[in-house]
Amino acid sequence: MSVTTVERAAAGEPAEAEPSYLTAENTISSWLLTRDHKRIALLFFASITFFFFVGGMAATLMRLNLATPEGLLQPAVYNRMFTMHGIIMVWFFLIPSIPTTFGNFFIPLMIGARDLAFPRVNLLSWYVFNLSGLVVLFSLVMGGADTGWTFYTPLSTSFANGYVFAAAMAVFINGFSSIMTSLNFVVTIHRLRAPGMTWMRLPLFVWGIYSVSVVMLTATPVLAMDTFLLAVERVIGLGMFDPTHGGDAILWQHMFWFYSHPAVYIMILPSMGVISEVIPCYARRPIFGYAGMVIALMAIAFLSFFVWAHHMFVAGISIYSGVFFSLMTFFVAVPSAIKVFNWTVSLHKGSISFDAPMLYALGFVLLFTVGGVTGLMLATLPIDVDVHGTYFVIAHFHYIMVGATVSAYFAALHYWWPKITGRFYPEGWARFAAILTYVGFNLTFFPQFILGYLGMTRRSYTYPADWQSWNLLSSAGASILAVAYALPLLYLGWSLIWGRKAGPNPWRATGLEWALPSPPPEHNFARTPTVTLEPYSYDPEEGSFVTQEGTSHAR
Amino acid sequence: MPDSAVPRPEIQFATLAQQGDTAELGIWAFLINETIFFGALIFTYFLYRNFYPHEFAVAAKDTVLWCGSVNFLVLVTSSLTMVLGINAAAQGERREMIRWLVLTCALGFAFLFVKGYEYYLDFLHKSVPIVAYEAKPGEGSAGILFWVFYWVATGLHAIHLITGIGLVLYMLLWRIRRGEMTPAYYTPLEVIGIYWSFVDVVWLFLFPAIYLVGRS
Amino acid sequence: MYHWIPFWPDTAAVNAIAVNNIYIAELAVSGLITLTVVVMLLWFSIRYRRGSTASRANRVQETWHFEIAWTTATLGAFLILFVYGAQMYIWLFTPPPADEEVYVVGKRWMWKVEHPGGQREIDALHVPIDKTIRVVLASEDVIHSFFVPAFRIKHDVVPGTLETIWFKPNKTGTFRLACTQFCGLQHATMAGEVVVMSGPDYARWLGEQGVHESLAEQGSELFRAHGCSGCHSENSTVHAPLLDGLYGTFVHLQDGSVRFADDAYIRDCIVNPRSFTVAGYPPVMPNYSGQLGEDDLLKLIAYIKSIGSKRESGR
Amino acid sequence: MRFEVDPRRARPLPFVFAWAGLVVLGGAGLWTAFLGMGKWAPIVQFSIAAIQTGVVYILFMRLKGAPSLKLIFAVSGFFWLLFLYGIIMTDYSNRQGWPPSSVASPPVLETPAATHE
Repeated sequence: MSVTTVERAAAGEPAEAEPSYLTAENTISSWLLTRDHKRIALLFFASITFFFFVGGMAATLMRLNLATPEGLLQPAVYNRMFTMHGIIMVWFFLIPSIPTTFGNFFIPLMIGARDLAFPRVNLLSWYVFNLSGLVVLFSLVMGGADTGWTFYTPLSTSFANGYVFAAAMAVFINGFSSIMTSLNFVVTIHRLRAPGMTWMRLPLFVWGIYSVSVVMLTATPVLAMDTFLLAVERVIGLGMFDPTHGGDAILWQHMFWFYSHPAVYIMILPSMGVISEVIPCYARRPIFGYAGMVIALMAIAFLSFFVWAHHMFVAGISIYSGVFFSLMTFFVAVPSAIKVFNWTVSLHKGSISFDAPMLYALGFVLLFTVGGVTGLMLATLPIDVDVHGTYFVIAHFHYIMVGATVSAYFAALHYWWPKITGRFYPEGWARFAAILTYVGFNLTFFPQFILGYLGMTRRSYTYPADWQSWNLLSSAGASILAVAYALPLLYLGWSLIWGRKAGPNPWRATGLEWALPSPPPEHNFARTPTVTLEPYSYDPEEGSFVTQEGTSHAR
Repeated sequence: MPDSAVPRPEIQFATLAQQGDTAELGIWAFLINETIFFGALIFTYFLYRNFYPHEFAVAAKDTVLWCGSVNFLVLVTSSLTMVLGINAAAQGERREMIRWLVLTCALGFAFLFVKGYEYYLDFLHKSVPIVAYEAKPGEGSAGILFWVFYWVATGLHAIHLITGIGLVLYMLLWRIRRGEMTPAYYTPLEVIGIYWSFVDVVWLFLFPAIYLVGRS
Repeated sequence: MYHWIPFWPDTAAVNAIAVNNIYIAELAVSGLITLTVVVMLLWFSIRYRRGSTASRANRVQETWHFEIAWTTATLGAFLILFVYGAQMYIWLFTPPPADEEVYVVGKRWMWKVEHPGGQREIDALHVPIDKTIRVVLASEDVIHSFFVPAFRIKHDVVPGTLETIWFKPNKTGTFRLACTQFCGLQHATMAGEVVVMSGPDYARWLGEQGVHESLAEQGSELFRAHGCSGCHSENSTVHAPLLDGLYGTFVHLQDGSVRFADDAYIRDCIVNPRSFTVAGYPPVMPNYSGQLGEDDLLKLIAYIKSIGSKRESGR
Repeated sequence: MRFEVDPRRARPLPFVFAWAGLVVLGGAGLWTAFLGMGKWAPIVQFSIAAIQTGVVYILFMRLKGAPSLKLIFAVSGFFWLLFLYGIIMTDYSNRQGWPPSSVASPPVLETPAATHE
């Protein structure tokens, strides 16, 4: 039912003869009107990289301001900066990051399909994403919103005086892009798998994207309705969240976090998929507990819907509700812990080489662990009561969302760079950047745990002078981190022209995507592959491996 | 019908049947999302109706019951004509298919017409928050929440219906005229029919939520 | 008792000691988990690096025993933490009988404090040591969050509702008071101090404030000025419930439900009377939302509370 | 030109019956609004809406005879709404002083020992 078998009529030619997707056509309209998932992935990559640096710019200003208690920016400017940093980083970088780029590029390749199920919808998704990006940039250029990325009512509806309407609309429109992309992935993974590619043979990256798509598809509409009602209330001055008319200001938070808590998992699940690809490849052994990893992914996706009010323990919700959400939060931590243990044990009896993607992946595991255990602390009710809204929370979610997710993003970028461009990246520089990221990140965010427990509140442009040393340390770390994040842009750009040419399978990996030439031809597979094996058939003893369609490669 | 009119499957599909099946799955995935979108809105309604039953009942007395009921009938009937149109497409009855689809479109426009007239009556009754609103005795300050819901819900529903009409017109004026809807492949119509019926379902819930509260 | 720990915040209340204990327990568990991962990661990375001669034979094939083992282990540990935390949360968020009560109103960008005796302060809160202090929180505009790091307590202040929290300071001194919910331009400066004083010092401080009217007396004046007394009195022609002795009782409402008459209930009744028509009374009370500020509401509540307790003590 | 008509698309009669049923159910809903059923009215009316939805989904939207995956997709939207409704209500159903018209769980009862020092 769910399987395609295509023997294209003119499939006699060897695959190498077909031009790659990069060179097939070279007009501007061939890019802007393309239906090729690989080209759309690159379009998304361009948009997302742009927004990453816009959001990063805002973060730089914030850290500059916080280097001294007196600050550098006007309070109004600082408030707008952290709001725009949050909005841009969450909706314009983290949520679309891995799914729209590597998901778009590699899902069809990994399941042996020629394209996503709805290529036009995929392209439309990119245009809608850019439209919402224009709206958010408009809001930013006009002066930005000053509500925090969470838009808590009634501050956002009646009291804030920035461009809240534009920012909320940007989020609303952005939701359509998420929905279109995730819908495409769900249907594609259900319907376009190659023969033999059963569910338990899917690479874990595909599972990661599948679980995240399900979450996006079911959580985004609630946020859409929520921001829509917010926009209505902002424009007409009264509405569903208006306490002066008997509305409940906390309802906004419920509906917001119904989306935005799963959104945290939207950011982390694809990264987990990436790490599950990278670690077996560089450890040269099968992933430890494939089925457990799949169950854990789906369990996280499912449980993520039951934990949202842990953002609201002190918001005035019923205490019984608080207890329930705390319990569910502990539950969702269990599959996350399983994944960490499985990744770690996946190194056991491997034959590990420490290339840049592997360094990023190991960094991911460590940072995710720290983010995870502090998440455990935040799930514990009395500690959350204490540190809620302080830098402890900031540090915690940056460990997950920046430490872990962005590390995974860079791991994926380096791991698949030869496949996407056909060129190697410079290994030495990449290792240096990976280590620099890890050092800079910890230096930036670990002091914030201490600041948080000391009681430094988030979203404050100033702080008591006796906390300056920690803040200065954090700002210093941020400058290292900025270099570490900008560095790949330079050497990857360099490698586009001067990089060494890569063969089809430079890492000797097992996925179907490596069976294609690098860069892949326009329509991927000339002949639909038949899958005979589960993924990750590496053998550390022999140094050999078997790709998923059954070709074995000796050392 | 000339053979060239039968479309070939797109590059990522093996057969037309697979393409059609996938498209239908796509619209169902989209409806998951739509269900939750409207469901979240109706949740806010349930919540506030639960908190302020008296205020809601008083405020909702001014809704125009006959408009809502006529529109219920119109929309349910349009769902039927849509289905009959697709049946005709499946049987290759081109003329009949066009007739039913035109009727569907007309019913869609009739709904919008009645809705527009109802909006006009609401304006006369001073039920438009901010623009023209007068709190009725007994509805307190919470009664206006009902009217905010009313405008948001009916407005969003109307936008969905307009989209549906646009899609049917696109079929009539473009795809069908070019002879692309054949018994071998009429999935676009099938997909639009599913969407159209969903818009109908939304109204099934809005009808009691808006018009029946506060009668009796 | 926690002073020897570096980078540790002030601990100045009974609540804070409890939170400190659970925090230390969690730090230990977290440290253990992190350490396990780091040690395993480093050990495997070094031992099984490419080119090392360690044997790769007999790799674990049956993985599920291990997974079951650490699933149950983590689940068990987490459940213990959960129970420990949950019972403490319920304790923290269920105000015990109070020795002292203060009203705090959040307003952009200050904390207005009103003591029952009528003493008022801005951005400062004076409390006596070793007494259970109950804080009733209200907001005039947006959501604020009342946070005293040294007491480890925090609660959001949501417009439209009243929230109650408590603490019991056990150390004199001056501690930071902050707002942790972003509330607009000067959110960062919406801070103040909590001054914990010894009993006699506190009594002296109260006396020095030069106040003539207690909060309840001010409320009583408002009660008359807004015409409440026209209906809610024994010789009124309008059939309205008497409010003497109301506070702290259960009220039967028209729609058959029963409500406990606490601060929040009285506030709801004033701003949205139609939803709280008392059984046996006509729904005639006008709506006062928008006419009374949050501090006026608190004064009225203090007044209604005072006639409640007067009646009781008189009985 | 030969083709096979999808058997579910061959006869109009089931759809006409379904339509009639929907109209009758809608009329019944309208009728209940005037019976003065009090708090039962919304329950009855929304149950009717749910039945109507079932009819539309199964017949008009062709869920009858569809592969089970489509059925799962169709139901999962409502399934997720259950989470939204149900879990938010864990808060509203026993929040202190909220909702305004139901029994709030009584807090530890005390009247302040004295309002004046």
